[in-house]
Amino acid sequence: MDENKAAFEPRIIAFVCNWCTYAGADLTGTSRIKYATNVEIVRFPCTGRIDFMLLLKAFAAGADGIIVSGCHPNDCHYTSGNFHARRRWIVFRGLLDFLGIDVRRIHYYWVSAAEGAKWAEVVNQTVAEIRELGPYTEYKKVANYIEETEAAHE
Amino acid sequence: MNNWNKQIADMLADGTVALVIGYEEGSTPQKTRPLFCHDAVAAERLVMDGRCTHNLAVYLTKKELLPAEGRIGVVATVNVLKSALQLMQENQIPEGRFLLMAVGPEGKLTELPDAESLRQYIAAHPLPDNPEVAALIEKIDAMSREERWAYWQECLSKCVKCYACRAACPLCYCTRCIVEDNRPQWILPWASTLPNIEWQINRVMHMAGRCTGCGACYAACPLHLPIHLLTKKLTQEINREFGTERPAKGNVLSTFSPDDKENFIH
Amino acid sequence: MKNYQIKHSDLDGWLEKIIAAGRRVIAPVTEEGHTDFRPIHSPAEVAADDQVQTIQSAKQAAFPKAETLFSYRKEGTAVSLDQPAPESYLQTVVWRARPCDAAGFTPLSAIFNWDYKDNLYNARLARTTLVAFSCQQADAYCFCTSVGGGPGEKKGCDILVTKLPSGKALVEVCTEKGEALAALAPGLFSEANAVADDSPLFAEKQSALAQLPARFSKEDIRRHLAEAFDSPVWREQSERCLGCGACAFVCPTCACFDIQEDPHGSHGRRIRCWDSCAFALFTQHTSGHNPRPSQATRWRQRILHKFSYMPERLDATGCTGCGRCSRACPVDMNLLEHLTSIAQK
Amino acid sequence: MSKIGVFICHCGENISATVDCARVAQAAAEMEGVAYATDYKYMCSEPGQQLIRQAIREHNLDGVVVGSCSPRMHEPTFRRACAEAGLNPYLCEIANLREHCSWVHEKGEATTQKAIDIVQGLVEKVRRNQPLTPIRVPVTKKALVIGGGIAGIQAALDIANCGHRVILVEKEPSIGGHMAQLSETFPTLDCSQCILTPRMVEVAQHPNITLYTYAEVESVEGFIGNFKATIRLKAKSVDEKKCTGCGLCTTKCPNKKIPGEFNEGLGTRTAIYVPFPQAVPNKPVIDKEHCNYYQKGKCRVCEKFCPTGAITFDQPDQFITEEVGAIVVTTGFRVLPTSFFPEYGYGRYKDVITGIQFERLASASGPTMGEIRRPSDGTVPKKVVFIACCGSRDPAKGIPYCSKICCMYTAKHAMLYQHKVHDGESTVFYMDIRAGGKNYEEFVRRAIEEDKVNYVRGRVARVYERADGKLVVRGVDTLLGAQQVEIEADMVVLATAGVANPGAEELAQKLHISYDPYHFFAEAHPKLRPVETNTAGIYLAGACQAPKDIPETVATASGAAAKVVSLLSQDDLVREPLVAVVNRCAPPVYSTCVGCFLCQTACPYQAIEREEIKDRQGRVIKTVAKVNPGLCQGCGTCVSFCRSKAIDIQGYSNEQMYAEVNALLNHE
Repeated sequence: MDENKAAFEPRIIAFVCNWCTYAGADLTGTSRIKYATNVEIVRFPCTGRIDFMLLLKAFAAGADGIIVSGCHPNDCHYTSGNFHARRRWIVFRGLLDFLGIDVRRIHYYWVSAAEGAKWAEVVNQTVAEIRELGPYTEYKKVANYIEETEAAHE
Repeated sequence: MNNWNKQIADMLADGTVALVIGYEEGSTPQKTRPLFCHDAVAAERLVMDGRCTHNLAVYLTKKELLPAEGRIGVVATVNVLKSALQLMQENQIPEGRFLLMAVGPEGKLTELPDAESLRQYIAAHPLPDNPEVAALIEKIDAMSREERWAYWQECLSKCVKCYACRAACPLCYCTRCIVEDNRPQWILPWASTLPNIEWQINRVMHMAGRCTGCGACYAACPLHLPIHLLTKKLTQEINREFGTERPAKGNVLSTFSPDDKENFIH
Repeated sequence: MKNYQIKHSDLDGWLEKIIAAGRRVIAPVTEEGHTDFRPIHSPAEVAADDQVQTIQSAKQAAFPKAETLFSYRKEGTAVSLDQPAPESYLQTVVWRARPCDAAGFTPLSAIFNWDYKDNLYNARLARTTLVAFSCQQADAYCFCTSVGGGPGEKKGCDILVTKLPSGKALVEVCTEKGEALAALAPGLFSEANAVADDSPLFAEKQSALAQLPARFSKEDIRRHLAEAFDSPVWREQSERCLGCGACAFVCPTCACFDIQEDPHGSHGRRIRCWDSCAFALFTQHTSGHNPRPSQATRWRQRILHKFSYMPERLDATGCTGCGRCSRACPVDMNLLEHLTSIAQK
Repeated sequence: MSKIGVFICHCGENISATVDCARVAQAAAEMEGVAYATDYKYMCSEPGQQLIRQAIREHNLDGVVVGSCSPRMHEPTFRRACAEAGLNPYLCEIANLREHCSWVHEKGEATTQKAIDIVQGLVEKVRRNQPLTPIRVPVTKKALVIGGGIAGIQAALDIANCGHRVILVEKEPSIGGHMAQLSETFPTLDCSQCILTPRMVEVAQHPNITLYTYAEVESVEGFIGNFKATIRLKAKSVDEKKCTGCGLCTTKCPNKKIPGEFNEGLGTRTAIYVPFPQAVPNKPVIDKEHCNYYQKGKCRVCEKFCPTGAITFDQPDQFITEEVGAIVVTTGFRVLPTSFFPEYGYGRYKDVITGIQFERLASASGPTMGEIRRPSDGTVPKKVVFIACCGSRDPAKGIPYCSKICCMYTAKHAMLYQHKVHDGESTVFYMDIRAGGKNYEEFVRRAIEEDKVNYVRGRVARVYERADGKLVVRGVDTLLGAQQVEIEADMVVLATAGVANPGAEELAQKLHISYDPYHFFAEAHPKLRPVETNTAGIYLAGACQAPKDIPETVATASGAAAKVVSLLSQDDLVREPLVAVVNRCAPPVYSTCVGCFLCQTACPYQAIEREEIKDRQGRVIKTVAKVNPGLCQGCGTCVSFCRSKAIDIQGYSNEQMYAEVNALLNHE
C-alpha cells in the first residue's frame, strides 16, 4: 500500500435494516469490539426499503464505498423483504457494472442481530478494500459537474 | 385501396370502432408515422409494412386522445401487440376497449380481441433478435470497467433530457414520473452527466421485467444515444438470473425466489 | 465590412489558426453516422461538409442546456455568493453553422433582452463568433425561405462562407467579431484576396445556393393564426405528438428555461436549464390545475408563440425554418407541413 | 424554518470517554435548522428528560434529536418525554452515539467527527419528520376458529370463556379430530376419548360458541379486526332440529360396507352415519357419494324409518357470512398412507398398517373393541414390528423434517401391544429416539426396560411377503456393526410421516397466509411469534404448522386464544403509524399512483388493496392502490418498488431517508 492510500480515509455509508444488522451493530457496541470510524449507519425498517437510488445518492454525495446489510435469508422480520432486496441488487449490480460504475465499492452482507463480531469485521474489511481502491474520484467528478458551465470558463 | 383498408374503413363507417390508430406515409419515402383515423376516408391513408416501427401502444394510455365511448382499433405490429399485452397485465387497458389488429402478409386482417389471442399471435410471430444490438452489448461487456464508464459518461453527457425515450415508451405511463418528483428531488432535473446517468438507471430499472424490447426509446432519441442497450442488457441479465418466464402476477422485482443467487452477499 | 475570396483548401488552415489562437471552437462532428456540434481541437475532427444540418442548433454557444446562475456558501450566519464572471467566458467560435443557425440568435436575443437583460446570455453571445456556411443543399424539412431567411442569408452571421463551384470560397465578413477572426489569418484575408461589392462572385454564390422556393409567408401564417385559437387544427395536428422536448431542445430559437436548486447542506447553487412547452408539467400549477391540460393546447402554444406572440411582442419570428424540430421529432411532426396546411386553410 | 433541539447524552462516561460531547453539541448548534443544542451527563434520567421537556417548551422546538444510546434502548423513553412536553413523539429521533460510536471507536477526533455526522444526518431527517398519530382500527369482537380438533376445541373454549363469541367450523360431521381416534395418550396412557369428549360436549353447549360441522370456509375478506368469512354448510340431508340422534336410520341403511374414515378403513359404516359414538353433534349425515338414493335415485329407507321426519333429501349447500375480528387456523395434519411406501409393499399387504390404524385397533371403541387383531384374518399377531421414521427425515421422500410425534407414539404402541398380548414380541426399528418432553424419556425407557420392547437402531430396507404368507422385515442393526437383520412379523406398523392436509395450500391462499414448502402454515416468527401469521389477525395452532403432540397443540391453541383475546378485548386496535401510504393529491390527478398493482406481490402482508376514486356522481375516475393500515407492518418494500414514488412510508419516508443520506457526508 502506498502512502497516499494509507492516508486516504474512505467515507462509507452503511444501509442496514433495523431488525438484524442495526441490532447486530448494537451488539458490537455492547461487546465493546472496536472498528474503523469510516462507516456511518443509516437505519431502515428492512432491506426491502432500501431504494437503489439512495445508494446512487450516497455516491453522488461523496461516498467512496457503501455497505448494504440485512437479515440472513429466512430471518427477515417481515419474512421476505430481504429476498426482494436481494433480487433488486442482482439486477441493479448487473446494470451498474454494465455502465462502468464500480460495483466493488458496494458491499452486501447478511449480519444478524447476534453477529456483533461479524459487523466489526464487515466494517474493517470494507474500509480496507475501499482504501485500497482509493477515493471514488471519477464519480465525484461528474457529480457536481455541469459541462457547459465548466467547459466554457477560463 | 387494400382490402384491409376497406375493412377498416367499413368498421369506422358502421361504428364498430370509433377510432383507428395506425400508420401513414411519413415526410420522406423512408418513413411512416402514426395516424389517427376518425373516419372511413382517413382509413385510405393507412399503410402497414416494414417501415412501421413506431410503437403505437404508447397512445393506448393517453386518455385525452381517445374518444370517451366506443372501441378503438389499432393496426398493430408485433411490438405494439407485445406492449399492449404488458399494459393489460399492468391494469392499464380496460378489457374490450381496444381492438388490436394485425395485418398478415397478404393483407389479411387478424382481429385479436383479448389477452389470450394476443399471447398466441405473439408466440406465433417471434421477432428475431437484432444481432447488431447483441454485438454492441458484447463489445461493451468486453471493455474494462474504466472503458465502460468512459463510454457511457461520454455518451450520456450528450443527453439533453428531452425525455423522448420516456415519451415514446408505451410502458412509461406514470402519471408522475420519478424525475418530476421533487420531494425529494431524486434526479437532478438539468441535463448533465450524472443526472443523465441517474435518469437512465431509473428508466432502465423501472423497465425490469417489463421491457418488451421494441427499441422505441432508441428510435425516439434525437441524439441517437444507444440507450436501448441498457434495457436490452437488463433483460439479458434478468433472463439469465430468473429465466425468461415472467411472473403471472406482479413483476420480476416484486417477486422473488428463495433460490435467487447471492454469491455477491457475504 | 469586407469580403474575401480564398481557396476551399485554405479553410482548414484558417480554422487551425483560430484554434491556435485559443478560441473554443464548436463545429459539426460526425459520430456513428450522426452529425452534431461538438467542441473540436483540430480541423480534422470537423465532419465532411455533406449534410444539411447538425442535429442541434448553435444556440448552446450562448444558451447552454444547463448553467450555474450563482453558487452560495453559508458559514454560521454569513452567506457568501459566487456569481460567474462574464469576463471568464471563453471566446467561442461556432464553425460551419448555417444561416438559419445565425438567424436564430436574433429572436433568441430578443427574448433574453425583452424586459430583463440577461447578462449571462449576452455575455456568452458577445464572446461567440458565428462562422456560417451557405447551404448548398436542402431537404424535405427545410423552409427558411418561407420565414424570411435564405440559404445564403448573411443576417445574424459574423462571417458567411459560401463555397463556390470554382473551388473558391466567398467569405463575407459581416461584423467586427468576424473581422477579428479574419485577422487571425492575415495571409488569407489580405487586400489581394478582397472581393469588390460588384464582383461576379456574388452571382456565382447565388447559383451555388440550395434552391428552396417559399411555401407560405410569415404574414399568411399570422393572419390565419389570429383566428385559429379555437380551431380543431391543433388537436388534429398534435394527435400523434408524444409530448417530449426534442423539438424545443434542437430549436435555434426556443428559449424556455427552468430554474432549479442544487442544495448540499450549507452550500449549493442555482441552475438554469432548458425546458419545453411540450412537457405537461411546463404549466402545471401547484394546485394541480393545468391551464394547458392537453397536448393539443401545448402544440397550439408552441405555434402561436413562435408565429403570433413573438412577432407581436418582440418583432421577431420564433422560427428560422431550419427544420430541426421535424427531423428530431420521434413521430414525424413536420412543421413545414403543418404550417403550410394552416396557411392554406 | 425548523427549530430542532439537539440533546447530547454523556451516558455517564460511556459516550463522553471517547466522544467530545460538548463539541458535538456545539457543532449541532450551528447546524441548519437547529434552535437549541446542549449536552448532559444522563439524558435518560428524570432531570435529563426534564431538560428536554423544558427546552421544547422554552424554545418552541418542532423536532428533537437525542444523541445517546441505541434507539432500540431509549427511543420510547425520549419520545414519551417529548409527548409530555406537547411535541408529537414521532418528531423525535435518536442518534446512536453509544453502541455505534463511542463504544466501538477509540477516543479521538475521528470519533467525535463521526458523532457530529450522525447527529447531522438525524437533524436533516427530523426536519422532514411528520407528526403522526397511532392508527386505530375498530375490532369486531368475534372469532372464527377453522378446524374442530383438539387445537380448535381448546382455542374456541379459551376464547369463549373470556366472554367473546366464537364461530367454530369443522369440515367433518363431528368435531374431535385425530385426538378422538387415539386409544391412549403418551406419556400417561390415559384414555384419549375420556379426556377429549367432555371438552367436545362443552363446545356444543357453550353459549358463546356457534358450531358449524360438515362446513368449510369458502372465502375470507377483510383484515385484522374486520374479517368477513363466507362459510359453506354442506348439505347434511338431515334436519338437525328434528333429528333426535336416535340412530335408527343408521341401523336400517342398506349400504353397510363403506370403509369408515374414523376407523381408518379398518371398520365399516353406513351411508347415513355418525362418525363415532361420542360424536358432537351426535346426529347423522348422509354421505352422498355412497347413498343409494343419491347415486341411483332409489332407496329412501332412512326416510321411511325416521320417526321424526328429519331426513331432507335434496337439501342444497348453504352459505352464511360471519363477521369476525380474528381467525384461528387449526386445520391439523394427516399421516401418509402405507401406499406411499413402495419398499413396504405400496399398501398391498393388509397387515402393514399405519400408526393411526394401530390406534384404532388398540382403542376400546375401535373395530376390534381394543383387541390387537390382524386386519387380514383377525388373528392376534404374535410378532409385531414397528418402523419409525417412515418418510420422515428422508429428503429422498421429500420430507426432510422430523415428524416429532412418532418416536413417542411408537413406544406407546409397542407398550400397548405388550400390555394386551402378553406373549407377543415387539420390535422397533428406529433412527434416533427423540423423547424430549416432560416424562417422555422415562416413558420410552419403560417400554424398553419394563415391557421388553426390542429396539433395533437401523433402517428397514424392505418388507415383503414370503411364499407362506409371513411378512418379513429386512433391515440393518447399526449398533451391531450394520449387520443385516431379518425379522418375521405377523403385523408391521409404520410410523408414517405427518404431512400437511390436502387443501392446506388452497386454504392458505384464501386466507392470504404463507406456508412452507411442505404446505404447513408459516408462523410470523418461528420463535417470537409462534402462533401468529404474517397476516395480522390470523393465528395458528396445532399440527397445521408442523406435526405436534397433544400438549404442544393445546399450548399453541391456548397461546393463539390469548392472542385473539388480547385483540378482542380492545374496542379499537392501536398500531404504530409507521406504515406505508399511497399519496393523494389535488385533482385532476388525485393520486400519482397509476394503478399498475405490481406492488401487490411485493407486500408480504397482502396489505395493498384497490381503491376506486370516484367523482360526485359516483363514476370511477381511477383505480389506485391503497395500503390497509390494519395489515401493513411497515417494511417499506413496496416503497422502494413503486416506480412513480406514489407509495411512501411514514417515519422512513423518501424525503427523510434522502436527506439523512445526503447529510451524513456533508462535512468536507
